[in-house]
Amino acid sequence: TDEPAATPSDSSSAPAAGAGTGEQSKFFVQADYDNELALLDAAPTGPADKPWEQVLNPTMVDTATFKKAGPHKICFSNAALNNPWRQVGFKTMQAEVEAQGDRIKEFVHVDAEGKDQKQIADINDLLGKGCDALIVSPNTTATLTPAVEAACKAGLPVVVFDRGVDTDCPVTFINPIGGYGFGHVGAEFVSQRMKPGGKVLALRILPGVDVLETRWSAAKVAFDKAQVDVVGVEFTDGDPAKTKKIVNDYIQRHGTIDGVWMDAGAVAVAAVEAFQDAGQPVPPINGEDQLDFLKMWKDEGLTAIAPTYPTYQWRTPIIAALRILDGQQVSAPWKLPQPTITQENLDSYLDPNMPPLHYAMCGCTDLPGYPQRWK
Amino acid sequence: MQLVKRRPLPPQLARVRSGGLLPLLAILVVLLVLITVRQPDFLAPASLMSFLGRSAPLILLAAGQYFVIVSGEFDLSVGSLVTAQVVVAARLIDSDPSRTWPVVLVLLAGGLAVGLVNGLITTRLRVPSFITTLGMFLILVGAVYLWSNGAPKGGLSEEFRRFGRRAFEDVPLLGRMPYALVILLILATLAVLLMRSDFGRVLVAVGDNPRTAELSGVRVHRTRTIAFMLSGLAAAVAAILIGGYSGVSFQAGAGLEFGAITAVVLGGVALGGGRGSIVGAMLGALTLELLFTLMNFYGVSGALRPTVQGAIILFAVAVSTRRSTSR
Amino acid sequence: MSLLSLRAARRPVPGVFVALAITLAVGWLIVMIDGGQLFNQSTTVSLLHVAAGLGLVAVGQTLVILGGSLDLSVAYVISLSTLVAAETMNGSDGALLPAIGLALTVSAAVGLLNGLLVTRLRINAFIATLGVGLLLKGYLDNGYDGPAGTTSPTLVQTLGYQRIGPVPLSFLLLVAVTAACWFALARTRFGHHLVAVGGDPEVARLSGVRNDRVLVVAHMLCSLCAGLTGIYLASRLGSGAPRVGTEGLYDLESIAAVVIGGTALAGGRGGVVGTLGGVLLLASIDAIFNQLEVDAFFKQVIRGAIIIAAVAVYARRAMRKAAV
Amino acid sequence: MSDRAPVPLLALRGIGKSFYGVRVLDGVDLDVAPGEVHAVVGENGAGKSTLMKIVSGGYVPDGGTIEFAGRSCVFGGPRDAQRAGIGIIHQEFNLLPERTVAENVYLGHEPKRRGLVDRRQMLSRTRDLLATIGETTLPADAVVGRLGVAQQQVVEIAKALALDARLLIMDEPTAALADHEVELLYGLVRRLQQQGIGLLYVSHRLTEVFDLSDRITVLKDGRRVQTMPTTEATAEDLVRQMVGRELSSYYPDRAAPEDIGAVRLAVRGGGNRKLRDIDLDLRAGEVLGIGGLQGSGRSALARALFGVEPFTTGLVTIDGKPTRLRSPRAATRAGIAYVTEDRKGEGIVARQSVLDNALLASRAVFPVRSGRAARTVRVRELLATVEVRAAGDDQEIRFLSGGNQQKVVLARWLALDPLILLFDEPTRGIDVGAKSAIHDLVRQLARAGAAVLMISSELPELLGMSDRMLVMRDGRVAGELPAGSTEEDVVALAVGTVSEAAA
Ligand SMILES: Nc1ncnc2c1ncn2[C@@H]1O[C@H](COP(=O)(O)OP(=O)(O)OP(=O)(O)O)[C@@H](O)[C@H]1O
Ligand SMILES: Nc1ncnc2c1ncn2[C@@H]1O[C@H](COP(=O)(O)OP(=O)(O)OP(=O)(O)O)[C@@H](O)[C@H]1O
Ligand SMILES: [Mg+2]
Ligand SMILES: [Mg+2]
Repeated sequence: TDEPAATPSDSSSAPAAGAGTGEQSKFFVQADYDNELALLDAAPTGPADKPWEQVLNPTMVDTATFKKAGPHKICFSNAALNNPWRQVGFKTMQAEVEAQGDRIKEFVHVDAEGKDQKQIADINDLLGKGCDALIVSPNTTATLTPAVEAACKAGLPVVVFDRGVDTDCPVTFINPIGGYGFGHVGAEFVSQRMKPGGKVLALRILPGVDVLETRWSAAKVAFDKAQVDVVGVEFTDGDPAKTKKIVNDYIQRHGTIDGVWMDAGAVAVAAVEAFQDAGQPVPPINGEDQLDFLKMWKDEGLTAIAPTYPTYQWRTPIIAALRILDGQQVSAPWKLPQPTITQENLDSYLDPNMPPLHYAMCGCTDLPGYPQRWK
Repeated sequence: MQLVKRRPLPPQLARVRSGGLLPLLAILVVLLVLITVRQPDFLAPASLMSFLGRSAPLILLAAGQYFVIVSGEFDLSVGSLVTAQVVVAARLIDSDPSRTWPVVLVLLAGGLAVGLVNGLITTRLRVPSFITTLGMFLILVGAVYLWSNGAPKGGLSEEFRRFGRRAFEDVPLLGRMPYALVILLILATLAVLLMRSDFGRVLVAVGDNPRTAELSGVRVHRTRTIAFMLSGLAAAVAAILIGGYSGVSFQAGAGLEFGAITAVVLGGVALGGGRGSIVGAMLGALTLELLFTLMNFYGVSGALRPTVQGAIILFAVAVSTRRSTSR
Repeated sequence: MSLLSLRAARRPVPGVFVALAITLAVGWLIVMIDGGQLFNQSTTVSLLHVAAGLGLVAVGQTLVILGGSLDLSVAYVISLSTLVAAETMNGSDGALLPAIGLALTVSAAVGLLNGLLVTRLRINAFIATLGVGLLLKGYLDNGYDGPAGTTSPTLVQTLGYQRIGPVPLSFLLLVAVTAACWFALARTRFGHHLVAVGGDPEVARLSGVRNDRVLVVAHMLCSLCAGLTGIYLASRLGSGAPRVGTEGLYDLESIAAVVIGGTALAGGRGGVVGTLGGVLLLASIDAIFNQLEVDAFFKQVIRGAIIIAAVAVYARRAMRKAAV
Repeated sequence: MSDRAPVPLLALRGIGKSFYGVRVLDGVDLDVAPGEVHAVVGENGAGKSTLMKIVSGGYVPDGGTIEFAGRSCVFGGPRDAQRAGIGIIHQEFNLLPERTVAENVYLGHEPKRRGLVDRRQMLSRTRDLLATIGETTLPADAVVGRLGVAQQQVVEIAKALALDARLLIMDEPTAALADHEVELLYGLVRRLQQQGIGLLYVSHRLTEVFDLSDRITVLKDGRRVQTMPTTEATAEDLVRQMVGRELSSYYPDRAAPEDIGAVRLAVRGGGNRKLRDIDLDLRAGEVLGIGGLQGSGRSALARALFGVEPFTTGLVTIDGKPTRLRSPRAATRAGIAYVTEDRKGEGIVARQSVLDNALLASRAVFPVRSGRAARTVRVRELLATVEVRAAGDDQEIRFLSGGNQQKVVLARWLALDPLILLFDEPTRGIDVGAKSAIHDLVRQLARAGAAVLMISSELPELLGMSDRMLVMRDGRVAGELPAGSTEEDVVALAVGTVSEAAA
């Protein structure tokens, strides 16, 4: 299991603060960073057409102790369902459960509504429900650790995905390469495509969310190395109106902005629109695999890239749980590949029939109920 | 015995009325000066117009909130109403231009309806409006997520987005004149006129002392309900402008209720009702928007912004309250 | 008119407990039909833990609301307190007491600030505490990228996870705090004065009550309760969490619990016992919906409706009582 | 303590106070000796209440000195004054409706035992206090909000007594009291006097002033006109000094029989929660007085007629047509106006201007699209007619004295040209000058053809103004009395010593 926040004081090893990017986040862990960047180029094992079953650098663990006859009751403690990414992911997970219908007799889902405290109570509550396996998508890494440990102690096979926990006890931790990879890909693209030493605006959603923090810390490293001028790091709360106002004011203040980096794609479209409304060319920009951005990218011919944090990872925990209950070996950690959408492969991901906030990387086209379930 | 003699009262003294707005105006001017020092071309017509245009939603929400607050109530549901309206609009229009106008009408009617429900629950069931609208806030957010399965669907037509995004081009002197600004000016004028009408004066009286108003023949319930409906209507217009400005998202209205209430208080309007002017409320909103812009121009670190904002709001409110409650 | 009717029905069972009983009975039935069990150990423990977290803030919130004020900064105070506590402890038991002391001191200081803004600068409590909340938010956003510090193991084992039968220690703490506040309201001058200030500040002032002092103390107590919630959460989470208060919606939920518990938002009427009932009601609804796996958004709709309905029932009753 | 102490208990020198640049008190000197009852009289707005609030710490004076018990004092707030030994019964109630009598009486200085509030002692002491005043039926744990106005006034008095003050200020303590309670108060004042407590007594009822006081100070326009021993004062002198002119007779002439027209408002068998079997005819051109004890249902009658708490049974006709008065608005539209007894709570919109207050009913009930200017002019004239004294008609009404506020409320209704007027204690807390102006107005309205129903607890006023009287008891009409009846007749009916048939 990787431990994103295990060594909080490691920031001394981070590169020196560059212009405008400020101090390195205490979330930055050099080893993890190096590791993730290496993974970007690693070749995955597993079926090529099923990235959600692929593993990067697998290290298999034995699960024979959890072997159990089916059909199973699988329980899922979810951090929240409060944004499109999680919605698409959860629908994918439900479809996967349906696809495995003969092996799963019951799927219990409890939504913590974004509250650490509630998720701890939820997990505790699930322990009394006779689950055969427990899947956890933690709301916050550090704070959910005790609850997950308690679940492990109860003898359940525990699968953690998306965000991790600070303990080795879960059978496996599933996630794509991660935040450093995402942040790095976007930042490298933006700094390479813009004029050297140009002005970059970094748009972030919220402070204090570990995944987003790692993305930014990797981007910071890239920007410092490329010696671009990061003129601002602003939080948008994921609010497009706020985003447009910020971008607008930055354009006015600096005349031009040469690149835009963001830690999540939610407001990418709004940022592009701000340039359009100001009558300026849209600079190199990164978004995510949300269809509204991909569509705009294609329609407007943007210079863009979309690193992803694929929603297909929501399929994997179900698969992993079933394998564990079969006593099969699984990789721990289970690192999924994290494809990047570029100009070259843009068309293959852009499905105009899906809703604008759908995520292209859902890996759901072969699942029951596609496409209606995701519309 | 002749006691009935005419002795006209002394003429109106100009002192009381304008006093309330002075501190706010001072703050407004200071902010403007600070911005222009940093960004001299902020006052150029083009950028000023676009600033005013994008501020229109908050100003309208503040005006709507003013009606409710001055009548002695609260409306915490406006932010969620804006979100709901934007999401509903996107789904109903579904990128089909021909549905634009019908949907605009639906939104306006929806805003009025939510206001009506808020008003009826508050007045007929005597639930404090803080609770009514807090409940409505939860219901609207929950319902809209439920209805759209957690992710907004459909899309807004370009025709719809025009209201909040486009402008009259080539206006003499000003250059561009955002539609949003035109809509704001019209509605603000209507709102000011409304507050000068019999209804407006009665509304303030209701906020001050509903018992007296009732016993003077005022239909207190109806008057307050209308205030809620006006707030709902303002939210609907704001939703149209915000949806137009920045497109669909669940964040469209997040936190706007606090923004609107803060603006109204900045404008010297007393929470609890019966005091303050609508112009003050709208200027309060403008001040708030200027404050955000100021922070953009001065590059206040993103994370520190709330602190700066909180400090300035506390300072401004303290200054304006100080003036009005001398004892 | 008989003289008896002049007397207050002395402390009747707040209506919220009736609602609570009905909710639990109906919920128990539905959950059973659904094939589950509402009152098994783990569900009960979870319910009481949720109630403990919300309850501690809500009891504090009751005090300021009784005094005619309001505190919207509690969510941030909670987050701040988790951090202060966990960072000071830094995983060792030795610093346990100083850390708790420090967390409570910091919380009380925020309460003092709230109170001074409300009384000295005469800023409406809604705006004053919203503003202080923003100040804290900026501090937290700027200073913390995520969870920080480590709660002392002893605290985690006791306050966080220790329980007696199905009753967590933290819930007992809540009961104790509620009892203390009840006692303070009923039997101390401060309590009497607080209710007076909430009922009519001018009457209180002219009667020789030092309104400002009373309100400042109430704000400090409210923040202290929020700080206590923070310490409890730190003991649950094992570390300090800069967003736990806001994510938990402790500001609005605590106010909702207070008014569901029958305290008038305008001040001067109500009490902490009702608030305890309100908290238990909200937590029970949560637990029942959890058992039924009701969609979180649907739950939110229901929660909104219940808050309105509960208060409407109180209003109805108050009206009928006034009509007698 | 001896009767004539060399040092006065209270010595005010040169007290001044301005509100928003308006001088309300100007260089007022005043002494109170221990055991002395010192009456302060003056017109509405003369500054009496302001002066009392300064003495009791409610306001801080702009200038002048306060010497209390030989030491010069600066009161930062009411608490300081209480500590020094000064208690006050305010003109407006200062009670918490949600709390019990005992909690109200001891608010701010609850008895303590081992650091905690001693509930039992609080209750028993309150009971003793109430007994001292002669009020034995009022439970100490009753919730104040459910008490009638008179009982609340008693609580207010008990609250002031609970302070064990050496100086007690009474600002119109009898405004809400019925006669037998006034008697009790008399006894109380005398007892306090004997204990050497100094009393400052403000009242518009000159009888009380003469009955109780040792000295009288007259205030006019914030200045002291004169202080004289009561024995040397006459009512005529006082009135002249207060008003600045002679008042020839107290009550205007009654209506001549031919002035009284047809029945305008009739009730048959009217009843609701508080009223039973009300039969009533109100004729155009007459003033119908309503008498009765506190709580006898007089206000309930006016409120029923105005649709506040409508009749649930019976029939109401206006000009012969059956009418349902379901709300104040409906009543207003039917031509009825109602001047309430609780001015602060139901009469004024405190933070709005005088003009807005006067226009309120017109705006609400008969909004106009055009002609608003003319309407405003008319209302300004009405304000002038009733002689409102204010810094301007844009002044917030809460800064006006009680009497002037009442005049504004009157103007509000006159603007609607009502045919039926219901006055509930219209002159409560109003000075003699304004009082007779209101009496004249009432009579003029009747002469102009309006039907007037007037509730009054002041028997001379009731007898002096009414063309006919109904006396109420226990929510019913106990009997009717013609003009020229005596106080005894009214009281007999009100307390029920004569049966209705005999009346
Ligand atoms: N707040 C109240 N709650 C319950 N009963 C009340 C209340 N106020 C008055 N009553 C009762 O209603 C009846 C009529 O009261 P009402 O006030 O009309 O009498 P009133 O003669 O006008 O006396 P007052 O001069 O005190 O107003 C009385 O029995 C009185 O005790
Ligand atoms: N808080 C205040 N702010 C401004 N003006 C005030 C205030 N209180 C009183 N005044 C003004 O001071 C003057 C004196 O008022 P005060 O209440 O002392 O009169 P009063 O003699 O008690 O009259 P009444 O007999 O009607 O009670 C009035 O003109 C009134 O308008
Ligand atoms: Mg007075
Ligand atoms: Mg009465």
